[in-house]
Amino acid sequence: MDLSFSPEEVAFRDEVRAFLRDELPAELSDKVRRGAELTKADMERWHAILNGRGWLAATWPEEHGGPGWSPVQRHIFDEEAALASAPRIVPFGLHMLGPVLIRFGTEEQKAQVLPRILDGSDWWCQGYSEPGAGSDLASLKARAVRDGDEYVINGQKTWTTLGQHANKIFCLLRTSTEGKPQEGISFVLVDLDTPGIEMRPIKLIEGGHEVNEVFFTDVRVPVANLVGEENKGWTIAKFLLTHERTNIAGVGFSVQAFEQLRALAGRMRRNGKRLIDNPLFAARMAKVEIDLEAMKITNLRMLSDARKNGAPGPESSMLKIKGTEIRQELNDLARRALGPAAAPFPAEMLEGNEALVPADHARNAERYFNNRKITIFGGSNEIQKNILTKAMLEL
Amino acid sequence: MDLSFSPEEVAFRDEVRAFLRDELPAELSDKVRRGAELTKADMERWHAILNGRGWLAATWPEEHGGPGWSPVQRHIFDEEAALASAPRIVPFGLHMLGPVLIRFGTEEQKAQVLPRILDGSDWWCQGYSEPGAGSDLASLKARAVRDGDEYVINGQKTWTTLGQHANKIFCLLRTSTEGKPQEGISFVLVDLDTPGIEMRPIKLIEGGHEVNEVFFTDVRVPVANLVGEENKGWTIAKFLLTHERTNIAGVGFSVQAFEQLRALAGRMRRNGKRLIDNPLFAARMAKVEIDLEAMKITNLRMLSDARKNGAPGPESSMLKIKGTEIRQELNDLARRALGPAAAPFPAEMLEGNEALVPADHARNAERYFNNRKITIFGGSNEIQKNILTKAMLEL
Amino acid sequence: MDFDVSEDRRMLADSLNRFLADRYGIEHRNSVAYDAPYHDPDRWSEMVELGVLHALVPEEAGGFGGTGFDITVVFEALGRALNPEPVLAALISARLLVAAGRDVEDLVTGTSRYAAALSEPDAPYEVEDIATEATADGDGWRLSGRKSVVYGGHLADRFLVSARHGDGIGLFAVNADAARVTPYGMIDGGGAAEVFLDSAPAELLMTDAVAAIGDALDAGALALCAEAVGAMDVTRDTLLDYLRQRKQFGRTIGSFQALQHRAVELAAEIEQARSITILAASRLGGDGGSRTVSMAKNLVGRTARLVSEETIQMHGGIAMTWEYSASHYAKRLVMLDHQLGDTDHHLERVMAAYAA
Amino acid sequence: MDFDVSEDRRMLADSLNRFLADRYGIEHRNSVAYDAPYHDPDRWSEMVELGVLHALVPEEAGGFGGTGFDITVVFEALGRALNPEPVLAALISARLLVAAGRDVEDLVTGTSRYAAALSEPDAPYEVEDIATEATADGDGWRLSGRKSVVYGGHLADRFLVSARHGDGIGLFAVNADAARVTPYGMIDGGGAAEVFLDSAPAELLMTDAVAAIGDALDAGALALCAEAVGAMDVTRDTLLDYLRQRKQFGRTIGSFQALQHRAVELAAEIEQARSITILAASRLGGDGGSRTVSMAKNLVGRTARLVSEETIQMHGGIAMTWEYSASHYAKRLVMLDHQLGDTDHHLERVMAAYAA
Repeated sequence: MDLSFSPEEVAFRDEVRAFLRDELPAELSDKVRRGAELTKADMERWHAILNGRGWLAATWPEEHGGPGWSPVQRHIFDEEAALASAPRIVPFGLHMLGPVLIRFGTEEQKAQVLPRILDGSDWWCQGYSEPGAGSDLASLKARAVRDGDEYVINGQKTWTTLGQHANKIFCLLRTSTEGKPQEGISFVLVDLDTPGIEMRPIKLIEGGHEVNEVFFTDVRVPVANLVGEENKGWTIAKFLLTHERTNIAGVGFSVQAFEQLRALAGRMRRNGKRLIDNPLFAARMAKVEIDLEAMKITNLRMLSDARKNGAPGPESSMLKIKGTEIRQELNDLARRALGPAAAPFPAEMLEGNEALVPADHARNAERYFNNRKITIFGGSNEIQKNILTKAMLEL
Repeated sequence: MDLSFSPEEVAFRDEVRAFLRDELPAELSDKVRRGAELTKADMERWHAILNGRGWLAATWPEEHGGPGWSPVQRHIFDEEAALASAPRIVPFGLHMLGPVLIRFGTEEQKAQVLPRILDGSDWWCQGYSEPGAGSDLASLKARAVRDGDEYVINGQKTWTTLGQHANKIFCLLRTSTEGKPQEGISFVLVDLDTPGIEMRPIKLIEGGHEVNEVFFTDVRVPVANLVGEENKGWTIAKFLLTHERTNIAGVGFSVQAFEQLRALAGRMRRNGKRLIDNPLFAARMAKVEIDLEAMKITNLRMLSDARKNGAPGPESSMLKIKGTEIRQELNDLARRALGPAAAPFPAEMLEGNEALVPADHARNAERYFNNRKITIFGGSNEIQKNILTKAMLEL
Repeated sequence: MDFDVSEDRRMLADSLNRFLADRYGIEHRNSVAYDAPYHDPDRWSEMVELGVLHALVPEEAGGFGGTGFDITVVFEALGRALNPEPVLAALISARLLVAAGRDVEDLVTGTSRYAAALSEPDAPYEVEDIATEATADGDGWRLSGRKSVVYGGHLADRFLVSARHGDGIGLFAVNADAARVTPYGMIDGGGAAEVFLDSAPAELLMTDAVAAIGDALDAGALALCAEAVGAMDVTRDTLLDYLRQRKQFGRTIGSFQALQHRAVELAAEIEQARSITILAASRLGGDGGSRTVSMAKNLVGRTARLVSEETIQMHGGIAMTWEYSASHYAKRLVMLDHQLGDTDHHLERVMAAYAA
Repeated sequence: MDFDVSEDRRMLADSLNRFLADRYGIEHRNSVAYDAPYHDPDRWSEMVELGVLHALVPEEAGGFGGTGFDITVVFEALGRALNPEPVLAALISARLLVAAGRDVEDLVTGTSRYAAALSEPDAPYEVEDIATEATADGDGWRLSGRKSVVYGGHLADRFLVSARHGDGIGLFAVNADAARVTPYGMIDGGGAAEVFLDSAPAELLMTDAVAAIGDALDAGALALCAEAVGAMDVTRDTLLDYLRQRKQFGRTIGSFQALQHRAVELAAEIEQARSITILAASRLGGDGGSRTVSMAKNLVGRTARLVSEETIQMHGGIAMTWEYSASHYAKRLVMLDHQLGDTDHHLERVMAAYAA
């Protein structure tokens, strides 16, 4: 049992730190620290910087342009990037479609699509959920009907994150209504410029525009855009759900959030004392700090298992559940810490002559509400518990 | 909206207080305060005192010897009795069998059984649960087979509380295996002196003897001992489960436990201060005090509804759930408050020359463990939640 | 003991609920609540005519209410409709003016609009620990300091301001045009303002205002509890409807036992929150009133957060959207805890009794 | 980074687990744990021969371990078997003796039995805030005071006692026959004693013992965490087996989603408890070691209560009975929090860093 990093891992961490210190633009890290919205250009800029260093596609094998990192190296990079307030990687092309194509795509698809993800030519988004198929993806209805060497697509997708920036979408579509619901689903690539596609913004609870609805009306795409076999898309969907995703526990986010919380609670005042000196508040902080310290080790233990056993087991569900609970608790504490100053709309607070709170804290209530999503999206925590149940009770 | 008692209710409360002051033996209230075990004679003594005053059968109508109290009067009596550390009423004859016979019994059964409950001639216990039928009572297997004008009973009952003191038992028994499982159950009175009955103690988690197993081998009882119709016992079981039971929220117990906790936390010391001055402990105490204050009103609101609408609705499940949670939290805090002194076996703590803690606190860990039962017995809190679900979601 | 609402109050509640449902429904509410001036003058006049403000003031001061139960009846209705109008500012101001022996006729008729400017950046929930200073200036006074997140401050003609003078904490009136007022909207709808006082001329209303401010804040906290109870009732009903109707995996999601148990736990907690609010209303201004209000604000704060978070979680994505009404209820239920003392602030007030 | 247990430690764990399963199973355990003298001398000798005590002491002091991971390996095995023997008393005593530069040969070979008498009725978890007094008496010392709930005190030949003298807190050795010792059994099994010192002759081991006591208590708290992790693993497995097998309403109760979700939440929390215990073991005696042990004791205390209560609740009545092994695990898991500082005590130690 040895919890320290190997000399190679320490060297790697130092390399990452130096890179972040030298290459991460201050405008970007400032925005991240403040919780401000990143523009499309901001995200593309950071992708380009990482790509220049060969570090963009952390989960890809080297032959396709990945850095060939071990799980521990990926963990180190994620944690350092979060501590440096680097923008997160937009995952749809890099962490989702990329691994899918590498596993299921034809050589031609890989050659066409992967380089354009790396160099930023394409921005992919995801067409999975539908209004009637959220947690129960197998019940999706949007259909692709074969017509010669084209599919004709009709239906609706929703919760398409950052779709407003995308020029491509990968979709799960129904290609057959026979057999079990899972059996007639296919994974298809679609160009968003194709006639018949309309994307509409969904305004979220806190007022932001992050997700979209996508409507397909007689949209024609070549059959060559099918990934894997027809009607076998469910295999790909499951691969993505249980695939070892980078940073599923979100430890980096939480570490960053805890440091911000600690600073905030040292600054806000209640009854003539710093909030951090209030025992009730400090007790909550200490509890979540403890949970987070444990989470770091749980994360490393499971990475270490994954390295040994190949595929990650249901443990990734555990990481998702506890990791998101910790992040939400941190968001909750930051919101509380602000007191009444949490309530004014952030834009108005910042644009007035006198800011109510430091710029890097203005968005804490917004972030709290927006991050209610992390226990819902990507397989809700209830779904994760069902997955764990199956594994643990051997049902 | 008026939360004060009416002048009549205030007068009644004063009458109850005077009665308790004058008639409740100090030996009994001391034992209750210490959490010491009451002997059979102790319980019989208190029953006799109450019966002398006509207050023993709080839930019975006047014609059968009840006091004819309103729900609010019953509540007042329960709360005052708890505050005075009176022993609780042994419920099996008085709150369970009595109301059942009054509702479902023949005139002969009422005339034979009810007076003997009041005057203490009979001590009833309950034969409901079986090893394979706990929460799922309908699956019970102990059977009564008709043979002329007798039933022949075979099978096993369990969790028979205070069965060691009883001379009678009322049982749910299977009289038919046809139809739905609920449909073949009958409610039968059995004399424990009948040949073929064996009662064995069950030792509980904390070491106490409170419940028993009862084994029936070819036990013959007259068919006249059937209550209600044959195969309709489920109706009676349901009547008992949803019947407006006195004090289901246990507010009186909790009020008493809170006062004891407050005294204890004022006496125990940590870091040179009273425990009650420790903000983390005081915060927990305050939270449960608040929950309890709310519970008192919730209880009164539901009593008031019951008075107006007759039958209590699923609200009694709500009272059971929250009421037991509050009691368990109070038990938990009292256990914590004792620190290391909670761990020695109480008998040994008290019998040594120097007591570790005051006698009225010695049994706090025992009580904590024993009271894990209150969320399990009498329809577990999970079953209560199922009942509430049916009512609220109209399933 | 009687848990029925009196006939008068029931009539007020009915007419207010009907008015809000008909004339201030959720779509209209959202259009008002999130855009300056966060206020609909016409609807506001109609609400005043219905007697919303009169109900908050005792008869001897020209109203027809002012007790704890009058306050809860009004605010429960406002909470059900998520109403963004500045009734809370009027309640607190009226209570302060009555305590100061001032006339509240112009307030209850809607002729003048007051806001209580008590909170400060470094003393968000505290009455006494404030920095705003009052200096005597001839017959009058001048105030300097900053009052922060003044609810209703975006609309006020006149501010009731707490400030320290030589001998303690006094209450002063400042005309809005004597202060620099920066209005803004709130994440949960409605408006407030920063109020900057730079030697602003002020009228002294009370030299020792600590008790009066405490009482007014108790009334305000009780009002927020009732508002939350109203909003929680609606939220729970929305959730239960959704559980009954929404299908996933070929069944209504309400048939999943894990969700069932969470939904009924939530419903039980709402009943507890209602109970403690009733108790606090019955004791407002009387023995133990202040501590009971703190009990209520703590329990309601805990419950409202639970209801908000669980409602979003059990709905899934839909309750994350602006379009779905439950998201606005969820925001209000959480942000209520940031007004007039959060759960910890009030828990500490409850704990204070143990120190004796 | 490497989460594998070293070969040596794995061998010790295997042989200890095997010994405890074969020779100290739950029925034997219960017969020993709840009746005086709460101790099985023969089995204890066998455990000592296996190296249980040597593993707790560093090589330079005659053992073959003494690091955080040595401690956790031993106590996890003890926890799995719910072993009632006084290994914790030996660990704490050995750590104190080594710090005092004393020989521990007689301790690790089982020749002498020590117990650390540190806790007092009014200072149950505190090192410094104690009342026991030491007075110089010729070459030696005399101690007066009362030490409370001294684990292993029912068997000890010699007590290591903390007491205040003119200059602070010292550590003293007192022979058992010089004290009045009242032994008793514990609700969760095993024994302890009250130790009354009435001018008892004592040998001074350390004049300033605060740091050494702190370190020994850290090691003890870590041991309790590992014991809890072992006991929780067994308890979870018992629960999962029961959920798979027990039928109600015609289905296994493990098919009810409400129970499923609670069971997996519990399992996830146990993994968290294991993780923080590993972290605390890795830091014991080093930078931040004491704070990390407190983190572990807090999280383990929270988790152990949850596991205990949920296990009883999900079993229903059966786990309320003495006959069913889970009830004994449940008791131990709760009562662990009453030893060497409860969840609040350790949370406050974690919070202390924020005050800076």
